[in-house]
Amino acid sequence: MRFAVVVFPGSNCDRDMYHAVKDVLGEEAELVWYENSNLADYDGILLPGGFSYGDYLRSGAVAATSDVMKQVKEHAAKGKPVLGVCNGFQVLTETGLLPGALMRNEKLSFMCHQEELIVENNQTMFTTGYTKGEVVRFPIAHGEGNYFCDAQTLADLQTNNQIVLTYRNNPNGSVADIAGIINKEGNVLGMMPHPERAVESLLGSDDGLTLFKSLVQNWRESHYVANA
Amino acid sequence: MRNVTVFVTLKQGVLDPQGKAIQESLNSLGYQEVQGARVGKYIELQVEDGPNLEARIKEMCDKLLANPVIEDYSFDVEEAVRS
Amino acid sequence: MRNVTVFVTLKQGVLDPQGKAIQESLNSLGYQEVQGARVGKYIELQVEDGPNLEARIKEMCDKLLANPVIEDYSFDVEEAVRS
Amino acid sequence: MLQTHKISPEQIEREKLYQDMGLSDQEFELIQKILGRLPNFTETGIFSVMWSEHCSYKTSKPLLKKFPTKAPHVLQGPGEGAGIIDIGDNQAVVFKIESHNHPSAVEPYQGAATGVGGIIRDVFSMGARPIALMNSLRFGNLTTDRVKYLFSEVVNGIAGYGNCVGVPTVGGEVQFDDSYEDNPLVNAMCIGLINHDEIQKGIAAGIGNTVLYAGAPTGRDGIHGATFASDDLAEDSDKDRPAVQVGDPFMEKLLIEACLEVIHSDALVGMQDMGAAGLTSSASEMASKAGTGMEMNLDLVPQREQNMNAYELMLSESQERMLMVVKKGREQEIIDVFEKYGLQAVAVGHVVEEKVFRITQHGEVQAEIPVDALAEEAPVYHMPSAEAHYYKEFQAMETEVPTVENHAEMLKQLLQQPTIASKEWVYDQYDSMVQTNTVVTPGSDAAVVRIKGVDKALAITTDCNSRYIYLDPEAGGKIAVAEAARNIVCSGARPLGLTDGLNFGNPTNPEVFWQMEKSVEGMSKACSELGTPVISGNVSLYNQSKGKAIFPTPIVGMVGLHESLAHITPSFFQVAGDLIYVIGEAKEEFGGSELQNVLEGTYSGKAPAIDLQVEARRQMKLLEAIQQGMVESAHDLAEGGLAVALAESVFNVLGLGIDVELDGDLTVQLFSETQSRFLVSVKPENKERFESVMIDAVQIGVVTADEQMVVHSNGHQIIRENVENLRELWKGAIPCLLK
Ligand SMILES: Nc1ncnc2c1ncn2[C@@H]1O[C@H](COP(=O)(O)OP(=O)(O)O)[C@@H](O)[C@H]1O
Ligand SMILES: [Mg+2]
Repeated sequence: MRFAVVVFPGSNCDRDMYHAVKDVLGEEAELVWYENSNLADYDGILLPGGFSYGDYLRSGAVAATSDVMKQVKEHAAKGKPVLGVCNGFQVLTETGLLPGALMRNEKLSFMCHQEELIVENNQTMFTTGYTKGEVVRFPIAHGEGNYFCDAQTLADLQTNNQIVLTYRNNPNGSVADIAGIINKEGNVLGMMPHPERAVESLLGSDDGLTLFKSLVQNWRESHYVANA
Repeated sequence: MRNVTVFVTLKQGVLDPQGKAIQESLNSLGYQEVQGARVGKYIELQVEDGPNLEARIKEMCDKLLANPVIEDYSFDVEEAVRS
Repeated sequence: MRNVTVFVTLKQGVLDPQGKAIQESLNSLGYQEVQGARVGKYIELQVEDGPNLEARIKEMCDKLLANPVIEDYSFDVEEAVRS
Repeated sequence: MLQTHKISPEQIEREKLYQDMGLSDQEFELIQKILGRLPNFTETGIFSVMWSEHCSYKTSKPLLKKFPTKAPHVLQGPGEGAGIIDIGDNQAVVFKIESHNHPSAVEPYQGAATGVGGIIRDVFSMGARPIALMNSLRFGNLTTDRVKYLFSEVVNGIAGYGNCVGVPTVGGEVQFDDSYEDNPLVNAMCIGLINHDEIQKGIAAGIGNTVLYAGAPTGRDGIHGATFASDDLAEDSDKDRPAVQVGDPFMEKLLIEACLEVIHSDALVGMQDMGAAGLTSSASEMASKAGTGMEMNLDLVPQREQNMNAYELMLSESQERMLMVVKKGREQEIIDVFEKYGLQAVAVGHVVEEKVFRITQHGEVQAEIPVDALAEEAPVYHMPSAEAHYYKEFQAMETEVPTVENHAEMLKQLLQQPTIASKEWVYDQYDSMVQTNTVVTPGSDAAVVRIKGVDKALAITTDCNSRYIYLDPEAGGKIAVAEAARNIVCSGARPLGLTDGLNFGNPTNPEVFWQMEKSVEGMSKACSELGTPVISGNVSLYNQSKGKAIFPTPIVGMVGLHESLAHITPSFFQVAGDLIYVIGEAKEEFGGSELQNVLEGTYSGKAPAIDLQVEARRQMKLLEAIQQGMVESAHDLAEGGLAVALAESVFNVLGLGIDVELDGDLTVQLFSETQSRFLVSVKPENKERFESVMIDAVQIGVVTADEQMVVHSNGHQIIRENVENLRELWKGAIPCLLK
């Protein structure tokens, strides 16, 4: 599977994402600078964490207006997978590919540590390797990860089973303990915790590896069927 | 040239932990009279005059300056004063 | 009850990376007419009326709401309207 | 702003305006001799910043000469942006520490943030990718609103900058003492990784080559910051306020990427960041090192504000700026790289043969100074030194064992002392994991960062117990280096070298100078004995206010190498059943201890003694035992002694407890701060092998599974505390003090 890791000015988890899919997972991956890029030839798009444009104004807001996000939208419209992690999640909500918004953490400060997450939906192309209700450990590292949406949107998310990951001990004030959500079509996943930081047990957890493996496996299967 | 000031505030009903923290700090500094605080953004733009100025500024707010999921905005346009 | 709005802005000459990013982003969205942007804070306080209201608000600004090293502030006081 | 163009050279001389800029009468005379005339306003400003302590090390230079700086593995010692040590496989580690004390006292968020930005630039200007940050902080006791504000905002500023640029903050230290009440210390250290063939130097070689300015435009930020950092902090620091710079970490992140791309071009000749004294110091130092001169046209310098004069442009400390020398005719290649990242890079001058620094603006020469006069020929002072008045008295004091009524209660009290308490409130705000190399995150003796692609990791620590140094600067200096090395060894690494951050009071006070002199001597001896050369450092003087100096605080930032990832060792107990050992005996040593602080609220007496040979031998043996795989965990004994070390060792793995038996005086056994001691856990099956290697290790107990910390002595149970309760006290102390 061929991945594009989109690099915005100020992205800083781009190399970590690249390392996870390329070196640890062994898939094809490229770092793609946001300008003059062509995403057409990639199977999956990864929007990494960091502080795109310094996160000035609102996190992810300026990156969301960039041309490359138009391509990401087209890619998503074709049903191809898009994963946004941390700042990538913020960019996805700002772009409107995912509902809601990420606000400043309830306790106002940035926080970085391992968190326990519950896999709420293991029927997405990103999560089939987990069992429903499984508790996994991923690092978080954010100052604005407090997921907010209005009551109607929350009800929709719940009805459509779009809440993929929740926090066991909500660290940031997110509505309904939400750590990660997927779009209705099931191909755009956004999450605050960092699966790419959880792919080697040497660094404390390899629970994130299952997420990438699920994606690759599901892609291979669907691709095999499609091509057959 | 025009001076445009844009006010971006959190929507009613959206929690504002920063405002809450400010209120608590003010109270604990002895300003008990402060009953509420909300924090927004105040953006000053210098914009060249042109047709549809107001409409364009509205567009800027919708596209970038405010996030309609959580924020409201308003703006003022003034003639820039040379100092 | 009074509605107090406090405007906190960066002092002249103090670097405002946030304003710069906003200006560049607006320009690249096609709003070439934007020649400058600066970002400040807009704080709405609900304050119980009392003697020395203005003086006390000034104190709050000096002590907490603005950082006099790099910021200036101003404020407006209004009668709160029941909505 | 000053109407500088109206101030004539004669007026500067007559009204002694140079004094306001920090130059002495003698220095002003020397300038006239060098120039053969009176300096104009801009030139006077240039001399004043270049001859400030911050840039010239004029009072500390004679002391710094004492540090051992050479070893076969040192590729670059002090003198460049940062020092470099070889770690094999064509790789090297680059590091340096820097202070931002005065700016942080005035505007803590920006002061700390720009301190981080500055030290990162020092490292990537060598061509290295910054891979880790550390910070060493000192504040007054958390009793006043002002101190709490300073502490929170400094941490906030470090987080704000470090998190955004994507360099993990992997560790550091924070200590609290009244002597830092008005003078907080904010020292930041950056560690980078480089391939040998990528090493850049800040030199302006090649006559006719072009000088490029890259990064943020120049504004009126921090004008006279360097001299401001070299003066007593005035009681009313308000008037210094315009001198505060504001940082833009987003711009810095782009600069890192652009500079690390540009080093692969052979069009680049030299590169240096604009740190203290901005354009002036970077340009003149680059020329001086190359034995050349430089001409610069200020009209070409990107400017953020209007009508900036030469003085302001030359002295501005605007952040996120770099100066490069590029081969003539190849400028565009370099400019293109910066443009890709949305950064400005413009030609502002060129290298000339004549060893002169010539600045023009509006078609007029604004300054013309011999290059070496600014850098190498800056005055050097040999300050008078006098033994501190308290020293003899302290040395003569009898060693007494303090009376502790209830050892369990004392342990609880110690765990809540802010200097000992958990620093989680601090490091949770730092992204300690970005770059996915952090094997040991903050909370252990040393941080550990692996190097991708090889079976190696780096151990990093900062340390300085200034109470010991205050009581006895020489012994304290030795201890600071030894303790840093102990932390590195406990993690399973071999110490490679160190960077020093010398923070002291006013050096014109002979007692302060004596503290500097003695502590540097002590540090140097320890460096030699432990094989850890000094490869870079920083000096921050005049840390005093209202006539009271801070405790002498020479911070040690040390880096070590794990020769295999298999050697990485945790600092806390792992599983029930492991045996607990203490290496080294406790003596009656309480001078400068945390126990003394709790009981007396002050420090007196002798600092703990240290025998560097014993220290070196124990460290070597412990490392050997770790490398042979016999050690499950290792922790050094520091503030609060064995009792605190034991408690800290059961906090990390939930469910563990300990059961130990101690003989002798319990106050001494539990709380003495005798040096060169370690707490180690070992699997029962490795008992014999371990004891044969570590002959001075004594088994004191076992790790249990009952979540109780139990201490027996002579058949009595002295302490029995629920670990969960102790952990809560320890973790909650700092958040509670900040409320
Ligand atoms: N300012 C700080 N920034 C990051 N980590 C810190 C800071 N202060 C303390 N820590 C972390 O807390 C732990 C305990 O620090 P400290 O008590 O100074 O350790 P030690 O005495 O072993 O040197 C260390 O892992 C250290 O890295
Ligand atoms: Mg230690």
